[in-house]
Amino acid sequence: MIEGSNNLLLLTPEFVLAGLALLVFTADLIIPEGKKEWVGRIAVVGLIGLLFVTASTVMGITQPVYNNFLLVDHYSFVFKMIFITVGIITILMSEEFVKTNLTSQGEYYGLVLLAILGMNILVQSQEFLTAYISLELLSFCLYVLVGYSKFNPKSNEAAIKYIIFGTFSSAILLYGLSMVYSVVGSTLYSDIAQVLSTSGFMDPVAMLGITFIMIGIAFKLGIVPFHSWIPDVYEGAPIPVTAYLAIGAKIAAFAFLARVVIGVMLPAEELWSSWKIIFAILAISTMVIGNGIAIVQTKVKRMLAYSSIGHSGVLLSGIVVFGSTNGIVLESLGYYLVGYAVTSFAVFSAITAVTYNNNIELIKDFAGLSDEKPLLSASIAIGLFSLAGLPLFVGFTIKFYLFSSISIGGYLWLAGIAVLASLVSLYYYLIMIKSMYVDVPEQERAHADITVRWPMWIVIILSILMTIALGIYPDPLVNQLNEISDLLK
Amino acid sequence: MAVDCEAMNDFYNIMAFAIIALPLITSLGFMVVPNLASRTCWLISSIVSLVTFGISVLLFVSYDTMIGGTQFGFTVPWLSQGINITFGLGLTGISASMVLLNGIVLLGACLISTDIETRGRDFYVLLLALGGGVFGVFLSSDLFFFFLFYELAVLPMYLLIAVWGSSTNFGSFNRSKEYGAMKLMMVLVAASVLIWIGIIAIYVETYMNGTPTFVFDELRILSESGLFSSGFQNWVFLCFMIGFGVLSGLWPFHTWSPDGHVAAPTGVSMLHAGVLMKLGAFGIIQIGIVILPLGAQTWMPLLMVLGIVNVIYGAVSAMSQTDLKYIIGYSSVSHMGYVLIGAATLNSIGLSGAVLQMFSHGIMTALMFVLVGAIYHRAHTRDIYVLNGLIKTMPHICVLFIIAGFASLGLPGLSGFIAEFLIFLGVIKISLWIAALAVLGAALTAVYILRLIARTIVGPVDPKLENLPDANKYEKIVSVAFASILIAVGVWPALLLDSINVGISSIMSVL
Amino acid sequence: MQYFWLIPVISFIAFIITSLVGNKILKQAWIFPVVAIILGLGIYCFGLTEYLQSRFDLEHCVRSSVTGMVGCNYSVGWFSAGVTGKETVDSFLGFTVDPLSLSVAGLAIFVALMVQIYSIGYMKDDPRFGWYYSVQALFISSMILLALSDNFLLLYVAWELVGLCSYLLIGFWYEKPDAKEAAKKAFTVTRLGDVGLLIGVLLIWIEVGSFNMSDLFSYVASGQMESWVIFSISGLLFLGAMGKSAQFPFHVWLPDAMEGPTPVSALIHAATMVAAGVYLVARTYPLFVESEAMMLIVSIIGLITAIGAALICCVSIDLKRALAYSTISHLGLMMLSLGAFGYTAAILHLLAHGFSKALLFLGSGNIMHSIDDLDINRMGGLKSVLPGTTILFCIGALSLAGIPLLSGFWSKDEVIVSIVHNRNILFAISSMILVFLSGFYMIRLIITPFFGTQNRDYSNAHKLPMVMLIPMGVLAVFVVLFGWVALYMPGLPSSFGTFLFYSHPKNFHLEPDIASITLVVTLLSFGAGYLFYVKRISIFQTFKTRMKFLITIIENKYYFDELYQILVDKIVLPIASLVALFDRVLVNDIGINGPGHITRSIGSLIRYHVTGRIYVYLGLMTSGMIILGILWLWIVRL
Amino acid sequence: MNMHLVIFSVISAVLISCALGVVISRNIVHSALFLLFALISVAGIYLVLLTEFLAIVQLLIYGGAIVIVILFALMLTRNEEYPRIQNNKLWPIAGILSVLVLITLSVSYFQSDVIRNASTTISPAGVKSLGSSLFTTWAIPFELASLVLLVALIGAIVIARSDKGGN
Amino acid sequence: MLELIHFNILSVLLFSVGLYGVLARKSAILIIMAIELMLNAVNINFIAAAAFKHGGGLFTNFDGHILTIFIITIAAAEVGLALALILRIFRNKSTVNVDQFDMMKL
Repeated sequence: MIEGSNNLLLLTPEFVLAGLALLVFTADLIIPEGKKEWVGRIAVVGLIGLLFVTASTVMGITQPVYNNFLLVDHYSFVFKMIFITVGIITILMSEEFVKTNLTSQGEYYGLVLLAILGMNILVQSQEFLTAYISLELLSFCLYVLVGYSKFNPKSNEAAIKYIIFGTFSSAILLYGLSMVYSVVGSTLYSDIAQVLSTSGFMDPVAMLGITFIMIGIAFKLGIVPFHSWIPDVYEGAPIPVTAYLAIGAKIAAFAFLARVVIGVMLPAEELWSSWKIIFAILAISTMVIGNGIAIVQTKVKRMLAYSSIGHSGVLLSGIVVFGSTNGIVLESLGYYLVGYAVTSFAVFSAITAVTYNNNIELIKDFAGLSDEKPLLSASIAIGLFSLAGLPLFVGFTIKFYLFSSISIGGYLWLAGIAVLASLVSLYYYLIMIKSMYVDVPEQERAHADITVRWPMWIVIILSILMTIALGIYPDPLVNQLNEISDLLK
Repeated sequence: MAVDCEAMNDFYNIMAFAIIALPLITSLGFMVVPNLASRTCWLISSIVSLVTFGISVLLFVSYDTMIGGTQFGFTVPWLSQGINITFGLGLTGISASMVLLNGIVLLGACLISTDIETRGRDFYVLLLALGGGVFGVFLSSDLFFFFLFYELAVLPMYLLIAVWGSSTNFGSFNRSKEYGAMKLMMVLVAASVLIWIGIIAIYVETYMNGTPTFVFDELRILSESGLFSSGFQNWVFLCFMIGFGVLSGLWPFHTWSPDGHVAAPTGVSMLHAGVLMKLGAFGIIQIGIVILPLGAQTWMPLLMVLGIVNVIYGAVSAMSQTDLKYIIGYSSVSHMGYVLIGAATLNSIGLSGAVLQMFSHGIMTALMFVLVGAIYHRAHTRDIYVLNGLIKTMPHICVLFIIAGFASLGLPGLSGFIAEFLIFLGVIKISLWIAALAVLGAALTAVYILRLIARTIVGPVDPKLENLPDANKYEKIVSVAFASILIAVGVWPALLLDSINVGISSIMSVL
Repeated sequence: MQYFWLIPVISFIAFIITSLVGNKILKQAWIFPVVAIILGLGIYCFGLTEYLQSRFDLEHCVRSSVTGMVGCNYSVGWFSAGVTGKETVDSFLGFTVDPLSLSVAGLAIFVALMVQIYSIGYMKDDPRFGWYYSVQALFISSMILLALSDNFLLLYVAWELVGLCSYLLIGFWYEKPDAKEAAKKAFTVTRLGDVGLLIGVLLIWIEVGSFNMSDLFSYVASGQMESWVIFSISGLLFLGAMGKSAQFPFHVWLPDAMEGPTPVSALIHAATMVAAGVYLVARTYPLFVESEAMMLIVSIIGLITAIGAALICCVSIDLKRALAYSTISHLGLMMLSLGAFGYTAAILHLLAHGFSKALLFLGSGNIMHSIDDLDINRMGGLKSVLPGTTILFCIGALSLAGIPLLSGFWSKDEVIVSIVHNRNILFAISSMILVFLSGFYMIRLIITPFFGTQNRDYSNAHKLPMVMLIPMGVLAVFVVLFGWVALYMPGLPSSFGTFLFYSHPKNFHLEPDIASITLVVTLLSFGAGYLFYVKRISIFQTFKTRMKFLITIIENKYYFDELYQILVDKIVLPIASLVALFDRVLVNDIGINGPGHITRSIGSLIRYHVTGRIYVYLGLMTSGMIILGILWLWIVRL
Repeated sequence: MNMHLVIFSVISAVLISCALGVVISRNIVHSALFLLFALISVAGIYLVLLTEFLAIVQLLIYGGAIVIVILFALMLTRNEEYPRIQNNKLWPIAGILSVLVLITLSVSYFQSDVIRNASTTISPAGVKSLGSSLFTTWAIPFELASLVLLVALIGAIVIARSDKGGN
Repeated sequence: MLELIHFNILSVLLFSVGLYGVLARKSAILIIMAIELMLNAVNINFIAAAAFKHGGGLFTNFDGHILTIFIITIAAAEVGLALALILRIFRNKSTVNVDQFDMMKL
């Protein structure tokens, strides 16, 4: 029968979210064509309400739910809060873009909400099938969102590539799962961990199964051999979706990978010790290739895509030291993800504001932005400096915290390479800043006709303030995050 | 009495915090307040820098040379989880004079940069951020914030040079301002990579030992208790030496500084040459020697040799430059060579000579850049073959340029001589030949300074340069102030040496 | 005695006031410096008399065991660096009053006063009159500081300041290109000399542990210093002295220094500054005496300089340059006498030469002032135009030539005596040649400008104001009287020898045989000069043609200037430009930009795999999968 | 007992050949039909494994729905070289890669002793027990699956709907 | 005798044929078909594992069969969405060949 508490109340955030999504879809039917942005506003209000609901119901409870398929604990609570805030900011950011560029605007917000639901459950799941299905839910929403501006061939091509890549990698993940299942007999992380950790257990089928599962997840995070889809999809997709992909999907994939590594891999020592080295090599190659190619990019979105690959390399290097430090790494990774999200929103929201009614893509087209739109260029510049890891912005503290925890875990050389990678990343961020601040635009007042409405203003100013505030005084946020590290203790 | 001294103490704590916070808050304020005319921004930033100058003088004066050690210190928990970083400030003997130097140069830089028309507001945002960052470096009492403020000081350099700089074409090669800015930024951040790795290595070592800390004093006690093995100290000190050496123009990595000067606007190159290059030497002394004495002893000969190469190489290549700013750039490379030698002697006289040289060279280069900036602003060229006989048209600028020139060649009665003399005394205890070469270096400096003065300042007036106006009000005030400081320190060096000696004595107790 | 430190301070204050307010009260700018000098002279005389009556206050004054002279030291702390536990260095602003410093300071103050009064008239209509006087005041203060300072650090500080003032004064008329070149050359050459001095001071500090001269002498006397260390330190100090006193390899700057105004050359390049080198050797005499080799070197260099300069002086056409070369030759003579243990003789000659050479330079100043031209060949028969100057000029010239009853004779005679006594015969003969040469060129400098035929109309020569003649008169009196004073000091039973001596006082006595030989040689030289220049006798003309080759070498000053010019242009500057090129091309473009280009090319290299077609990506993905699979199979089998 | 083996080998032979047909055939319609037959033979395999319910589900959904939809798609996307399809020029590399994957996986199966000594009796799975566990232990994934279908539905409509306007 | 290994080998064969199909085929629709084959290979593996290991070890309540059901549903959903996207791109670029989709290169 059903072990673990069947107290479904613990899943209220998910149920409320699903209800909200359905509400948004129905609201879309009612609201006339002209005022579709109200659908978005309903979604935002709903999400803010959801924030308080999750805070009240799930804060501080650690209990497996529903035949311990799902585990509601502080780790999932923190990531749920992150996903909901990311959702709020994305909807606010994309309101202007959706209004001018996309058809069938109502469903856009519904899909964003469902994607959040997929992420929430993905983080909570303790069992591979639930994880797979929530991963598919998230991916399906993203496939549609990527292909959303359907009259733009680039968006279609990106969607096609994304769906083919996505289904291919989920097929691989499933095949790995089937191999593990045929050896272990159950898809629960705890069961698999229990079987794998029996000493001397080195069954090839199980090992290959785990490898294929890891490949399926690595695809989602954009680790090097499986990263090729990211530049094309980020470039093709509409800007707010790219932001959502670069931030939401990446954090979700990373949380899932961390959950799997903690749940399945850590108990099995020899397995984890060899996987550590593989992860380290993958992390280094991701950072090198991510930052390497970004140097020679001329398009803004592609440059940001490769820089996000670089950042996932840094995140992976964080995972490498999971076993050897008592939890500091997880806390620093959490703080890194929050900082990364805030900074990327500063960059992406400003770029959305600049490019929403003229599809300029090249870095050169941003020339002279600082004269006409000082706040937008300031937001991009602050974001980029923070991504590069320069002080008084959150980028510096998160990198410092993560790299010192990595080197505490004994991988000082990995931290060294990561620091070098952030130096290389500074180079191409400076090229972007140079084009905004130093270069003279070809034709005069190239960016004059940009009008920025209040939702976009909120997002930009909020993200700039958070980037600087978290950089100057990170204590309140980090206190929040420190419980998630007792997962590793 | 106790209460009052307690009250006095946290009055100074607030002062120490205010001196960093004030510039940073004003720069953030400039960012937020919408349309500010660049003139008002100039006025506000000059007032703010005046206040910070006042505080720096107050801090310098009230630093009690009897007690020594870190005074006016306070710590606030900043990141209390995980790798518990605490935000702390403290003034040591050496940093007292450095804070004063930065106060003076920042005030000078703000006052004379009146000619910033395009986007004046952003210029002052970045300039004050640079100044605040440098104050932070000198005042911070732990490794993390030392590094944070150092990176903060490096951050605005790119935009300051790339947007407001000037590119010059030298016929056979040209140095565009973007190139200069990009090179400067990349080299400085590359140096910070090495420093970052060194800091993390130290932190990990303390973490493994169970006492994770970034604070200098605790690190000192730990290193005295033999925590850091000599092998560890060797490679970490090497990282610091190269990292900080790059910043202070160590020989193979020095090319960024002359190119940076050529491209940078006057105010920025004042702060950059005057103060930023001192961060490197300050870092080597404050972190390298104090925390890693064994490493310092092993790498001292290499630093000494590279320092002397710096001196001779800088002087010789300055001799054949044709651009005024290049000459001053290479001369500051050569003078920083003296500082490095002084630091490498690891004896108290050499070190106090090095710190005094840092101070006097800071003022000297800042003065030279004010004057060269003024000349460039009027004659729109810095080519020494084009400019000649300037003393006729700009007597004020030229007389002070001669004073600055003589200070840099080490004429007694000016601060340059005392500093270099102490460094020679320190070095001769180590090796006669290096001291001889260093003295020869001073003579070479005399050669190119005199050639410069003979070629551009004195001599018959060029008809084209007939009617150039002399220095404006602000340039006069700043340059006279700097020159009088040079003379004052030269005539009575005890002003600075007392606090420096106390600072050095706390360091020497380690060696 | 203890107020001596006031002299430099007062003139320094005068410097500050005149430089600040100088060009406002243009015409009266000379007041402060002159008043300061007069005050200084007053303090000096008071101190001198106090010293002569030997009213010493015992806790300051002590008879130094090494030199035997009584010296009073007063010092106050200046700055100290380093940690008390470990190494420390403490520097003091100290000054010492002993016969050597008294005599040199006296010479400096007195000649300075005379020159300053003279230049009121000479420089009257110069636009930068105030600046001239302020630098004069600075010069005097630093010269006195040099003379009085008792530790090497303060000596070096004063040494450099004196160099600075000579730079400023030589380049006073900086519009003239060759004036600024001369100033630059002077300062650079002396600065190179000072490198030796500075290293010497550093070595002393290493050995003795303090800059104080008395500590050095007691340390040397106690014999703890090895001989080669003594040799190297004294060699380095001598290097500095050579730079400042324009000895043989470093003499090129003095003739060019004549570009400055004539009173400046009179004060600085005749009496005071150039004597600093001799003063330094005299001040550190106990050190020099210890190493025999060093004494030999000093005398050899002194000899070479003396003879070389004397030869050039015979052929040089410009009056001031001729006087400059004669100064160099006399300085060489003083070094020679110091090298030949003639300590008192050298100082005596220094004073005598100071007074007479100053007189000669002021005389040439008069000529310059009246007819604006100093080319000897184009001057003739000036005695009718400037009768006073001619008389005074002759007194000065004859005293230097060594005519008895004038101070030059006694001092030169003493020098010759000490050379003959302490040095071998070669030196004696060469000193005789020297006496002949000096007599020869002195007579030339008297005859050709003043007594020759009038080959120019001096109608437009304007009158000399009295303020220029009085100081010359006083100097002339001094030149005459000083000889007697040197021998029979009034109030004291014995002569100058007892006042200033090394290790034991000894009385001057006239050695009749040597004195007569020198007198005969000088008279012979007068005759030869007279015959050569006035009568233009044929044998001298043939002598001139036959020695054509030699004379041209001498005329071009042994090609030293060209040699140094080649050294700078052909060697130093090309090296500098080579280094700059090396710096820009190798270190910068390859060293610093290199890594940038490498990373960029790696980036574009990696980018080849981005072809945009999906099956390439999927292929990449599956190959990654296979590699991991095989890796794990290998791990499992392991 | 070898009766099972014979049937299994016949059905698997049919399955593999139809799969190869899908992948190799030149005509796009032929490959669609081959796909249909392959899926049907997979249903046969399920029958061999005594899971009738799943065989029926396979037949219905794959055979009925998915292949039909694919045929529709083929019909709608006819362009000039409709029936002919070529492989892309990298097909030899694709072949090598898939063979390599085949080898690695099969080696791992043969190596693994857990697989080798698995039980040899096939235990049938009744529909009743399947149904009960589907709606009790696996309720959460079931709900999620419904949401996934909802998203796919909405997405397909939004994308495929040909409405006017938009750039 | 019929053992689990046979079924595993069969699923591996099917999987690699599907893989070849994905890598080699030019038309997007055929790639979708090939992915269907791979998913079927996965299903075979699951059901074989469930059938042979029923009762033994941790195998409880027919997990394998239920997994297959879920995989089939999601595969169906995925085909629907993929074909919608293919139609959309056909309407824009009137081709379905994958090597024409390379607008986004360097």
